[in-house]
Formats: sequence, C-alpha cells, structure tokens
Amino acid sequence: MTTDIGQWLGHLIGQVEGVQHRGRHARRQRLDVAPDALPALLELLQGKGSFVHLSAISCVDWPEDGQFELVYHVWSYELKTLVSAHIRIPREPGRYLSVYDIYKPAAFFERDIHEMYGVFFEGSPSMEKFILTEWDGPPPMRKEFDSENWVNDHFDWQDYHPDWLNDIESRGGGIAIRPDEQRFSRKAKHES
Amino acid sequence: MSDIDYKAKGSILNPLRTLSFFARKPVTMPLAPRVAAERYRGFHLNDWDKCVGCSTCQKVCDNAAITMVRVPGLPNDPVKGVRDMRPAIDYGRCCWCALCVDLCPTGSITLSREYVHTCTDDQLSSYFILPDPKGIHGQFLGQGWRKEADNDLVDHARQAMGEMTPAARIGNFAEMVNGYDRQQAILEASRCVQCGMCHDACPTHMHAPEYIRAIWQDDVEEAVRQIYRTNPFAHTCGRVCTHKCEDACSIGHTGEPIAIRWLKRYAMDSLAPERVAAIVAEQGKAAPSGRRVAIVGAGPAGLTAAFDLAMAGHRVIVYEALAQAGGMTRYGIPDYRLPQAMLDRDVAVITGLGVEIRYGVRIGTDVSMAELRRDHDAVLLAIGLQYGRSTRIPGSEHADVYRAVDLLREVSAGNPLDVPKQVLVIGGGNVAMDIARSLARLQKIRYGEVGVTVTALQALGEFPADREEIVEAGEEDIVILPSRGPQNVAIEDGKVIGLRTAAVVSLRDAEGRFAPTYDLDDVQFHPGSWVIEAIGQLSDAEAVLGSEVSEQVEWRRGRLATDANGRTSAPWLWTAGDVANGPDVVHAVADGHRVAADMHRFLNTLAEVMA
Amino acid sequence: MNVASLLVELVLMPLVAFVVGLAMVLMMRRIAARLQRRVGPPFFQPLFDIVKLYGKHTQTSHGLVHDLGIVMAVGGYIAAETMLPVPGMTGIADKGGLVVLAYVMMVPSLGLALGVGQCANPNGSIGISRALTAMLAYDVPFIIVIFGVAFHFGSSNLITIAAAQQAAGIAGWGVSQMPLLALAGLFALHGMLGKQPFEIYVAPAEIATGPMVEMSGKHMGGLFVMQCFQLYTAAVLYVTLFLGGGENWLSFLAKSFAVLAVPVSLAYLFPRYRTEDLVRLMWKWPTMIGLLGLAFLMH
Amino acid sequence: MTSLSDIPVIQTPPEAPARGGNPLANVFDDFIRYCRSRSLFMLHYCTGCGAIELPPAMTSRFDMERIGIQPMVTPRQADILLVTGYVSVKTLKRIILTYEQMASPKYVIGICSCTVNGGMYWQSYATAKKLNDYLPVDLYIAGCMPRPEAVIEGLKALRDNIEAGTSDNWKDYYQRYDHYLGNQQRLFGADWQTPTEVIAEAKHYGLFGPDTLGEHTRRLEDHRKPLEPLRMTLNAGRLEHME
Amino acid sequence: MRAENYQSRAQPPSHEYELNFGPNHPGIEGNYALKVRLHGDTVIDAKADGGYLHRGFEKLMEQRLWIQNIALVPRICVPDPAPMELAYSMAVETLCGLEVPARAQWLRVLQMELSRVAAHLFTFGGHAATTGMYSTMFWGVADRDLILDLFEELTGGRVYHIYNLPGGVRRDVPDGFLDRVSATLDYLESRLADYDNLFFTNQVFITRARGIGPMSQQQALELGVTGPNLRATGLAFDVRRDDPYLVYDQIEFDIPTETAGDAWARTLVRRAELKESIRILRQVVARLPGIPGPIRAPIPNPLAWNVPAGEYYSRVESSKGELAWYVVSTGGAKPWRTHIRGPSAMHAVQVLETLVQGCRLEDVAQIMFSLDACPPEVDR
Repeated sequence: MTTDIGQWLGHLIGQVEGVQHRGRHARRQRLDVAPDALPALLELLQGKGSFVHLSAISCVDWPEDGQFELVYHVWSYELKTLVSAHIRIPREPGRYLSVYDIYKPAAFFERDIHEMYGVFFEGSPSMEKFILTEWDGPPPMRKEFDSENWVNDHFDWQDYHPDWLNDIESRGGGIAIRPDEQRFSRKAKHES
Repeated sequence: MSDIDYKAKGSILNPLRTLSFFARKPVTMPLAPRVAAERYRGFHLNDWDKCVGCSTCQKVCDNAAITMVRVPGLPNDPVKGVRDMRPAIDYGRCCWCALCVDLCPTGSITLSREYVHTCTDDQLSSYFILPDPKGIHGQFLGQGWRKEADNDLVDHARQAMGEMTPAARIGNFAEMVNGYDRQQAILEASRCVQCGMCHDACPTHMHAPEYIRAIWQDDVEEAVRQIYRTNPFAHTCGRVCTHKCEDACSIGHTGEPIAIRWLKRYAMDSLAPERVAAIVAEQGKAAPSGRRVAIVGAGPAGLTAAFDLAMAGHRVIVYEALAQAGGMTRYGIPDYRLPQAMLDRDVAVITGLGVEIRYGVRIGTDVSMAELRRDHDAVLLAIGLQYGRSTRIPGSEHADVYRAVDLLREVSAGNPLDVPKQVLVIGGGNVAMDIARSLARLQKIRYGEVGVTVTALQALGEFPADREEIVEAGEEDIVILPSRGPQNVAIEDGKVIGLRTAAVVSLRDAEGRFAPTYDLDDVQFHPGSWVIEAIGQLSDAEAVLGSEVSEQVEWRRGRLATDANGRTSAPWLWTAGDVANGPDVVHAVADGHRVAADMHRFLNTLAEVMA
Repeated sequence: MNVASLLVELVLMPLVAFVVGLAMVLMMRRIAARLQRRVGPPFFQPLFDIVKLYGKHTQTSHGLVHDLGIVMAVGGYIAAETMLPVPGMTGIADKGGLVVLAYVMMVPSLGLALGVGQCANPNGSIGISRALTAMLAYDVPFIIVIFGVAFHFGSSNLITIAAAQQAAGIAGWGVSQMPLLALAGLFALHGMLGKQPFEIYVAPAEIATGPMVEMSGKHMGGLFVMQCFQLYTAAVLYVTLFLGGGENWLSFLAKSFAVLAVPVSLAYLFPRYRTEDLVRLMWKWPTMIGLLGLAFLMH
Repeated sequence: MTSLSDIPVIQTPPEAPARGGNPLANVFDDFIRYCRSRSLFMLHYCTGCGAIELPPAMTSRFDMERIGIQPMVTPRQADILLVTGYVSVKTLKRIILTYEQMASPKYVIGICSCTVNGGMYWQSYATAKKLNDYLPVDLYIAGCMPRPEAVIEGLKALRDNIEAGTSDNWKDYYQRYDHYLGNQQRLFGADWQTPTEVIAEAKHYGLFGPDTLGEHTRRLEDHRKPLEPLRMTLNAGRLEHME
Repeated sequence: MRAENYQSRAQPPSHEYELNFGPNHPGIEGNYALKVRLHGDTVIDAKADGGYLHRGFEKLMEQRLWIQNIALVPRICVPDPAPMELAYSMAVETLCGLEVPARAQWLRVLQMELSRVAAHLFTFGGHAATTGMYSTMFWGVADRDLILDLFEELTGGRVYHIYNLPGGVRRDVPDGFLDRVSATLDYLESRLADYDNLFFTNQVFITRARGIGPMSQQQALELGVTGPNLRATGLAFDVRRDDPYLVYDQIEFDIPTETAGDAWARTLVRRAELKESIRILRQVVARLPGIPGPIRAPIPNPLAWNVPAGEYYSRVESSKGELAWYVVSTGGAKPWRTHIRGPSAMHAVQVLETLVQGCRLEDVAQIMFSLDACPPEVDR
C-alpha cells in the first residue's frame, strides 16, 4: 500500500520542479519542496491527489540556519495518507505566500505563525493578532525569545516563610539550592 | 445509523416521564470529603528514614516545585551516600504528576490520599511544606500513589561489563576487563540522576556528575576536562579505584549503582594521549614562581601534588627510588588490573607539565634529607608504605615466607620468579588477592595449573577486599579459606612445607580492640612451598628522613604527626599519601591535592616575605 | 370595615405574600433539585439570599429611573397583593377587581423595562424587549381567561368569584365549570412565571440573564422579592379564579403550592423556546383553548 | 469626573463603629453577616483549567447549593470570584475589570497551584504568577486542580470566615489600591485603566487608607482618558463608517 | 448610591449593534470570546477572540524534558485531556522506535474511550444548558463523574490522568477494576433511556436544534472540519479507523454519521458515538484479561533521555475531532518543536464565525456548543 502510494506520489510530483520525496512511516510521506514550487504542488495535491484536508501548517525555527521551516500537512480522505510538504524560507524577512485560496484552514495557521514567529503571509485574509492581541513583546516562539527571563523581569515569585523553615534556619539549615536556581523569592518579610 | 431518526419530531410527553425522579433518591454525595482512591495522587509524603536527600525529585520536577532543604541533625554521611537534606514542596507549583515518586531512587517519596488544603492569604506559607510520613496536616489519611514495579522509572540495571572468562585470563597478565564501548557508555551514563552523591563521597571530590553527563552527551573531551579538574591519575582511577562513589550512588539503593569507574575509564581510553595533554594544558599553567619543591616518592600522592604545584608555577622535582614512576600503582597492582602502559599515560601528562622525576634516587641513602631541604623551598614526603607487615608467627622469618608487596614489586618489574606449585597467602585484603591472582597466573604459565590457597581471619562477608576481587579469585581456582588464623609455618628440612591455621572464634575483644582468639581444636594444615603475608604495610619514613630530621619532627603512633593539611611540625616538610593516610589510590590523590594546596599557600607567603 | 383594620390588612397581606412567596421559591428550587437528582438548598436559603443582597455594601445605581424601575416592579406586586383576597383578609380586593389587577400586574414588567433601559446594557435591553414580547404573548390567553371567568361568574370582583365557588363546592369551582379556560389559564400562568420553556427573556446563555444583567445589591434583592410576589400572585390568582379561592389558610396554601408545582416542575424538563416560537405557541394553543372555552361558556 | 487631587488623603482608616455594651447592639450586623455567609453567589467565569471541577461541584453529585452557593452569570450579582487556575495576562485584565464591578463585600478564591506561584506555567510568558499581586485573595484551595470535594471544603472555609467576620480582604483593595494598581501597571503598562473609579469608591465608602493613593495612582491620573464609546472592531473595513 | 461611579457609555446610533459573547459569559464554552454584530436578533457578522487561555504550551514544552512534558500536555484540553497524552506519547514513541506492548495499547484504548464517553456526556450537558435545559447538564455532569471515579482508581487523577508515558502506561488495572467498568457501563446504558426521554426526544429541544448551524459536506471539508462535526455532514471519517493507531484495527465499532450537518445532526452523531464507545469499552473489558505482558516498554532514565533526531506527525481521534501533534527532535533532551493541532482550532474560529452568520442571537451559544469547541485547544 505504502509503496504504491509512494510510487504514485512520485509520479504526481514529477510534474512539479523542486520537489524531493521521501517515503516515511506508513501513511506518512515527506516532501521537501522548493519554496517557489509549494503553491503549485499543493494545488496539484488538492486537485489531482484528493488531498483536500489541510491538517495543519507547522513552523519550525532553525536560527542556526537562519531559516524557518514551514510544514504543510495535508491528508487525503481517499488515499488515507498524510503528506507533509516541507519548505524552508529565510528567517529574514520572513515572508511567504498564503495558501488560503487553496486551503481555507490556512487562514488560522498562517495567522498563528505570524503571531508566534513573525512570518508574514502575503494574501492571507487576516494577519491581525488573535491570541496575542495584548502582547507587545517579540514573537514568543522564536528561539531567541527567552521566556524565563521575560517572566523574571515581569513577575515576582511567592514569598514563603513557613514556621518549619524559620525553625530549621534558626538551627543553621535552610534552603540548600543555589540562589540562582531557586524559583521563589525569599525576601525579608513585609513590613506589615 | 442512530436509533433516533433525524427527522423524528420528538415528543412533548416523553420529558414528562422524568417526573418519576420525584420518587427517586438524589445521587448527591455527603458533604464531607470522600476517601480518595488507592492510588490517588494527593499531597506528598516522605519517609525520612528512607530518603537520602539525593534531590532527584527536585530535578525531575516539571515546575521547580521541589526545593531541597538542609535539616541539621539528620544523618549526613557522604561516604554512605546520605545527606541531611529533604525535599520541600511548593504547592504553588506542584501539578501532582507524581514523576518525583516514580523516579525517586529510594522510593521514599509517595503521595497520600489527602487532598483538602485551604488557607487564607496570610497563611500562604502553608503552601510550602516539608513532607514527612504524616502528611501536610500531620494526620496520615492513607497511602496514595506510590512506586511499584509498573511505574518505577529508575533504570536499575547496569550495562554489563565485558570481561575475559576465567579460563582466558588465568594464563596471562592481559587486562581482563574490556571497558565500555561508546554505546554502552552512553547508556550507562544515561542512568545517572545527577544527584552528586558520588562527588561528595569521593575522597578527591571528582566531578563525576559532570563527566557522566558529558559522556551521555557524547562529549568525551568535556568529560576528560571534568576528570582532570580533580584527578591527574585518571587512567589509573578509571581502572583500580576503590570507587567510594559507587557505594554512595543513590541508584544503588534499589538497583545497581552507576559504573562510575568504568565510565571514567571509557572517557580516558577513548581520547588519544595528545588530546588529553592538550585538554590539561587548557587549564593554563601559572607563570613560574621561582620556588622549588622536592617531592619524595613518585606515587599517586606525590605526583598529584607535583601536578598541582607545577600548574601553580612552581619548579617540582620528584625523587623516586625505583626505576619507574607510579609507586604502589605500578609496583603493587598487577597488570591484569592496571596495564602499566596506562599508568605511563598518566605519568606522561604530569611530566609533560615540566615535572622532573629523578629515578633511582633514594633519599636518605643517595641524597640526604638535609641536602634536599637546602636545595628546595619545601619538601613533600610521599613515600607510601613499602614494607609488608609480618605475622610474626613461628617460622615467619623463613626465606620462603614473603611479604606480598615485595613479591608484587618483583612481578611488576618483570623479574622472573621461581614460583612453586603450591603457595599460601595470609590475608583477606586487596593486596592478598592481587598477589594470589598474580601468582596463580605465573603458576598457570609455568605449570598449567593453579595452586594458591588464601587464608584470612575474617568471615567471607567481612573481607576487606573488594567483593569482585574475591569472586574473580574464586573463578580463577584460588582456594579461599575464611575465618582461619595462621598458627605457624611448617618447615621441614629447612624448607617450607605448609601452614597451620586454626579456626577463628572471635576477632575482637569486648572493647572492640583487635585481638583474635582461636579454636585450637580445629587446626588445619595447608601444604605449600611459599607462604606470603599480606596483612598490611609499613613505611620507612625514619630511614628516609634520616636521624637528624627524624628527631626534629614530631611523631604520633609511629607516624609523622601532621596537621589537617599534611604539614609536619617542621615548617618545610609535608607528608602525603599512604604514608599519611589509608592505602588507596584515590585517597592518595586527594591527599596530594590537599597538601599541594597548603604548600602552595606556604610558597606564596614565602614569596611575599621575600618581596 | 374601618380604616385601621384596612391598614393592618394592607400591611399584612403583602407581608404574608412575601413569606409564602419565600416558601414558594424554596419549593421551586427543591423541585429543581429533586428532578436533577440532588438535594437542593437549605430551608432558609431564599431569605438568606434576599437579606444578603440588601446587606451589600456597594449599591450600584444607574440613575434615578433605574431605582424607580425596581420600586415600580416591587410596588406593582405589592399593590397586586392587596387586591388578592386571602382567607380572612380581603384588603382592597372588592375595590379593584380583576381588570385593575390585570393592569397592576403589568406594572412590574413595565417598571423593569424602565429600570433596565437606564442601565444601557445591550443584554438588558434585549432581555426586556423579549420580556415585553413574551408579556404580549401570554397576556392574550390571560385576558381571555379573565374575561371568561368574569363572564361566568358575572362579576369581576375576586371576592365574589371566590365566594361563588366556595358556595357551590368542588363542582362549582372554576376548574370544573370551565376546564378549557382553566387549562388555558395554566399556560398563561406558566408564561407569566417566565420559566422554561418560556424563559427566553432571561436566557443566561445568550444575554446573561437579560434584564437582571446590571442589577446588583438591593436592586437584585428587589427582583428577588419581586419573584416571591410573582410566584405568590400567579398561584393565588389561579387558585382564586379556578380552585375556589381560600376557604381557610390550610387549603388555600395547599392549593396555591399545588398549582405552582405544575409549571415549576415542567420548567425543568424543557429547554426554552425562541421568542417567535413562544409567541406562536401562546397565540395558538392557549389562545385557541381559551377561545374555545369562552365559546362553550357563552353558548 | 472626580479628580484625584480633590480627594483628601485620610491618614487613619475610619474607626469601626463603637460597639456599646448592649449585647443586642450587633445582632443586626451579625444576622446580615450570617446571611452573607449562607448565601454566596459565585461568578460563572471559567478562567482556567480548574473550572472543569466546578461543574461537578455545582451539579448533582456534589451540589453546592446545599451550602447556599449558586452560580451567577454577571459580576454585578456575584459575591465570589473564583479564579480557577492560571490566568493569562489577557484574562487577568478581564478579571480585574470583573472584580471591580462586583459589589462588595466580595471575595476572591484562588484555586489550583497556578494562582499561588505560577504553577505549571511558571516559565510561561503568557500567564500571571501571583494572583495576590493584582487582587486581594480571601482564600486559596490547593490542588491541580482541586477535586469538587476540596472546592466545597474551601467554600465552607470561606463561609466560616465570613461568618466569623475575618474575611474582609476586599477592603484591602481600597485601602492599598496603590499597591495593586502598581502591580497591574507593571504588567499592563502605565496607561492601564479600568472603567471603575476605585478611588472614588474608596472615598464614598469610607475605605480610604493611607496607601490608597501613591505614585501609581498619580500615574493613573496622568494617563487617564475619558471612556470612549465602544468601537466596532469586527473588521477593519467597517470601522470608518462608525465614526 | 454612587452616581459618580458609573458613566454609561454612549452608543453610536445604529440599527446594528455589537454584543460581546465572552470571555465572561455563560454562553461561551470556557474562557473565550465571540464578538457578534447583530441586526435586530440576527447575527450579521462575528469574530472570534482567543488567547484568554493562552499559556504558550509550545514554548514551555521546548524548555522541558521529554518526560516532563507528559505532565504538561493533558492541560491543553481540559474536558478531554487523555488524547493529548496519547498523541504526544505516540509521537515520541515513533521517534524513539519504541514498541508499545499490546497490553499497554489496550489499556490506552480503555482510557481513550472512557475519556470520550466523559467528554460527550459533558458536551450534552453544556449543549442542553445553552438552550435552558439545565437538568440534562446536572445529570450529564453527575454521570460523567462516575467515569472520573474510574479514572481516579486507574490513574490516580480525576481529570489529569498523566497515565501515558512514551513507551506505555504507568499503571496496570487494579483488582476488580474491569468489573467496576462493566458496572458503570451498565449503569450508563440504563441511563440512556432517561436521557432520551428528557433530552434526545424532547420535542422542544429538537425544535431548537434542528436546522441550526447547518453545514454541507463540501463546506465542512473546505473549512477543515473533523470529528463528529464532519461525520454529521455524512463523511464517515474517523482517525481511529482511517489512520489506525493503538489496537483500534482489532476492535469492532461503527462510525455513526448523519447528513444534515446541523446542531441536531451533530448531537445525534455524538449520542451514537457514546454508544459506540460503550461498545468498544465492552470489548476492552472482555479482552484485556487475556492480554499478557508488560505495560511499558523499557525507557531510559527520564532525566537523561535524548530522543533521536527526527519528526513525526501523530494523529488521534479525540472526542472533538482530529487531534494532531507535530513533534520535531534534534536528538536532544528536550523537544525542539512541538505543534499542537487541536480540532477546535478550526471549529472555534473559522467554522464558528461562518456558521453563526445569519443565525439568530438565541442560537449562537448553541452552535458553539454543538460544535463542541474547546477554547484551550485553540489558545494552547
């Protein structure tokens, strides 16, 4: 079954340039696609290949390569196979074409990727924020965004002074991890 | 598909049947909280007697909810792998996933079936608790989730170490243990929970968690770097260390401890000597200080001190009476455990730092201590324990009654030995095993069969020797007779023909002092042509120091009196290694470091005074 | 009747109505609980709720009209209570009569509409427009029923109507005499109470309880009091019209609670109708039944 | 609009009304407090995952109504704000708005670990870590999430506290408004404002404390803008014709 | 009285007005918002507003060990957390090449289907409540609690089971557990008649639900609809059968479908699915005792577990639809990237926005609940 689909798929994508096919697990086929070729490929997959269901678009950040990887997971209800088309686009300026006119669900995923990674999709119906409407920091899913630092800058941790700890501290014991590893503050008690 | 048709109109009367619920009882539970299920994940419990304070729970915690707290007064023994720390839990973080339970090496942490805790804002400190067996409110409400075979995530089984079969190894001195390959080493390293018990237990506080992690990350260079932070005898320790670390390993509480020693060996073996030297050189040698240090004895302690002092920029000259460096590690440990080539690598790293070793120079004979003192700013005496103790039983002064260390030295030096078909070894320590197994090999080579009998005072379970040594000796057809005390060496026609032993009744008197008593009705005769005593060693410090210096310094119970840093009452003289502390490579290394640090301090003050 | 005893009655009748209304609220909530297989609130819960609401520190008012609206809502019902004869007390029942009562009973809804309108909360506005539509819907059968009853007994005086029924025994009760009108009345009663399936104007899932959305503190307390009165008024009116009114307190209360139990029980078995479904239903079945009953009556 | 400068800073909080020797003097207060503790309307707002254990607590199996608790859908009617677990920053704004709209006496219950010290999401850039930085919390219920029984035990504890008169942290919000506002500003920015004028309320109800005003309330005054009509934000294209 | 405390907001005069559904609104599922524009009672436009439940899961997971994430993932969808664990575990297993023992797979099916039953009961309750029928909600949630009792016994947690680990499950069934599962299933089946009387054949409800939020199959496919919502439009697609995982290929079950694609059809599909799940559970109960073996493949020390480099897109059928995880490993101790594709990401945003257009205000909440949208899945 898989090999058949593999062959069939190989035949199909022969019509588009810049596509590499790798058969993978059963029902999972991977295509590595040149960014230019993706819309044509998706149209082909949807039109001729019955891959009508866009399951998701995933974005992966590869800061060392200076690239974003966009993965389009499409599923065929007839062939019962999932094809993942991978493209790599430069991290800067991080722009790509929307596939909204091929797959409607793309609108959600593209907006999500725009919010989380800052990739702009031209032609997507809305690049307005949805989840992070009240967030003015950098796109948080980028690898260079350090969530823990941000948290330390914006929040305090709870202050605990239980009796047992006071007692242990008075006897010379106490918290035994390094202060920089400790994730709650132990400031002096409030003047109250 | 459905048994209700989409087009069905439904009924206005059907719902009225529900009015029958007027006659049915409510399903509401009583207001008081129910008893939770048997494996409920409620608040934490911690069995303080089982807990060793290893902090694995803190590491696996998703949420940094677990904090180790030092509780003064609890047992704290690094050698046994017990710390006086207990986990405290922040219920402002905890998600009750129970991973801390599943990964607890001792199984001390469990969860209770208690689940109600409320407090007002000013009582919020009650969210930070130190779990004990009673639970958050001091009232045990039943045991909930705990570790069972199903959910135990601790990796109990050690990677098997390949070694030569007894048949293959007995006829030669080739190293019998294969060492881990990369795959095995990574797997073995992955078992580590990074508790650091090994670090605490190690006499020289090796950074075992760090190098194990580096090995797991397949970064051998980093591992070597970590190893050399504390131990220049890395190859040696990777093979023959008494691995106190493994005894303390927290995985060892319920499984087999991590093979820390073999991992060290793997790291050292997998790197070419040049790379090792380069990594050591990375640490950077200090600028020459212009101070000169003399070290007597090129054993582990002396060379470790030499390593440290050389790194600190001092000029170090090591005086070694024998032809090669290594001391007991070379002349006391047989090749099948520690190939001399490996020891050479360790020594080469040290000499590579500019440490000069003058071989064949016996202080006290060739050069006097006074001269040494004159030419150097400080002197370190690290001569080890070179002389075997004698049992002093009748016949023990016979020429065919040997001390084990002397024989081992001969074996290691490669001198031919006229080993007889049947030998007897007295002693139950590692030295006894070493000589027994060495002689067994010589016998095998010479006669094709082994004829070694070991008698020891101790019962089998109490032998001072490592367990694996005893097992391996047994595998090599060596007869081991526990609980037998030597009575006399049987001599006939001026030749040794055997040894008489009596059964041991008790080893110690009422006060716990060493005073063996024997059952003289149970005397056995063990035939043999050689009797080898392996019951301990002595030093010849007095001979080395010379009478003049000997009189200057203080002595305590036959040993040089020193302060905690190994400094004797003479301000220029330090002592380290077996001669000062117990007979063990890693202790000697630790000693070397400690003394070198003190000497360095002294040399620095000297420099200031001069300036 | 002297002025003093009238005054006493005027005070006492709403008070009784309130107390009985509290019990009715409790009954309603206990019925809900039972059908939903649970225990339900404690006995004094309705009282606790009202006292608590009146005891709130913060009293958010949205202006004079807002306050006035609540006063109208509660006041309308208080006025209505004084026109509903109970055993031993008639208040101003003989002066008012059915027609006045019917008008007075619309006052609370209108008051609420005024008050809610002031809040400027769209949910409230939607709710109140739905409430007024619903009122239009159930008022049609209601008026038909009232007309029919008045026609039958030849009087719009509630005291007379009750007395006539009591005199003739069960056979003379409105329910025996005009079963169709009684049935239509039950529908109207259900609609008046605003319980499912006629609950669209509060619809928490859509408009967050509609008219109540901006009410808090004593305004909300006022609405809770109003609910007591509402349940009481509807039940007592039905009892007076169809079940022979109150011969004595025991039978009067028994009948009132029993009458109320019917729509209240049904309420927890049905979802709510949409507004247009509600209007359609009300103008169809109860109205038809009512008209039919009327036709029989007139025949 | 009342300006901040118009409001005199009262140095000492108003004294509690003197309690005379008459043992019946407080009967009325006690009665109201008792009713208050017996009738708690809970705001029906699911802020986080702990909300999943509230339906069981409300419905037949654990039936909260037994202790006089019922859900209410609008903040105006509610007495209890149940913060069920983590609050994202976006939600936190709504919670504060909601809280300020509730009529006092009002009570905040922090459920789950997340309201105390960040819980599972302690590293997350999106959630607030300590609820009591932003709102006065009356009661915490531990668990992730607490079972319905634990929730009910917590509510019972709150009930007892109210009856005993010890649960009045809502006053703290007025008396130390500057502190809460400061934390809110730190997270939401200096121009943060809510439609409710807390300071005016504090003045009105005699809850002015020495810490009601401070540097943060001054900043609030600097940034305060008149409330704008709701903007139609459905889509950008339609905005213009509304103006 | 405090007039100064309240300023009413001037509304621009318009025939059209906007209503906020949520985030604090009983008609919204969870903490989510829908802004609807109305003309009279008719919705002319709607816009979803998410992020109230955003926690940054995908970011958090990149900062935690593979095993630690097991505790994190169920929290993504609270009403139906079990499939999250499963999908994540399956992805890690595939990357590591771990072979899950048969018994573990059956135990997972047990967990999944119990979770599905619980989620559907919850949804019925919620759906009924949007139409004002609270009794169904009271019943549904109370009956769901019986399943939570089973979960508590099996996994130690009522809602967050944290029962799966990559490689298998954490605990085997306790003694007598399967009998209690059977008893609970018997009870639920006996209750179905009650539910039919009260709810599924309630004329008023059918009137309310039929024709509400209709969706053609074509439209559903275009919008990426999955799960019961897709099946209600006539396409018999179920990940359990068409992209099989666990041992679903050894289990007999039907895939119920309807064709109308409206709220009523979706309800009917869920009702039938509930029965199918009970059927599956009966098979599990019957066959589990005969399946020997460990319940977990050996896994390395969780603190030092490098998952081999690779990527996998694992899919499971949650009660709400197709749930997928894209997991990328670079061979490290922590995931490099995880992407969660919750079914509600489609249902709660584009589908909901589309379906409510032109509907009546009364039905907005009903449409959302009939889609069984779960906002935390959208926000993550």
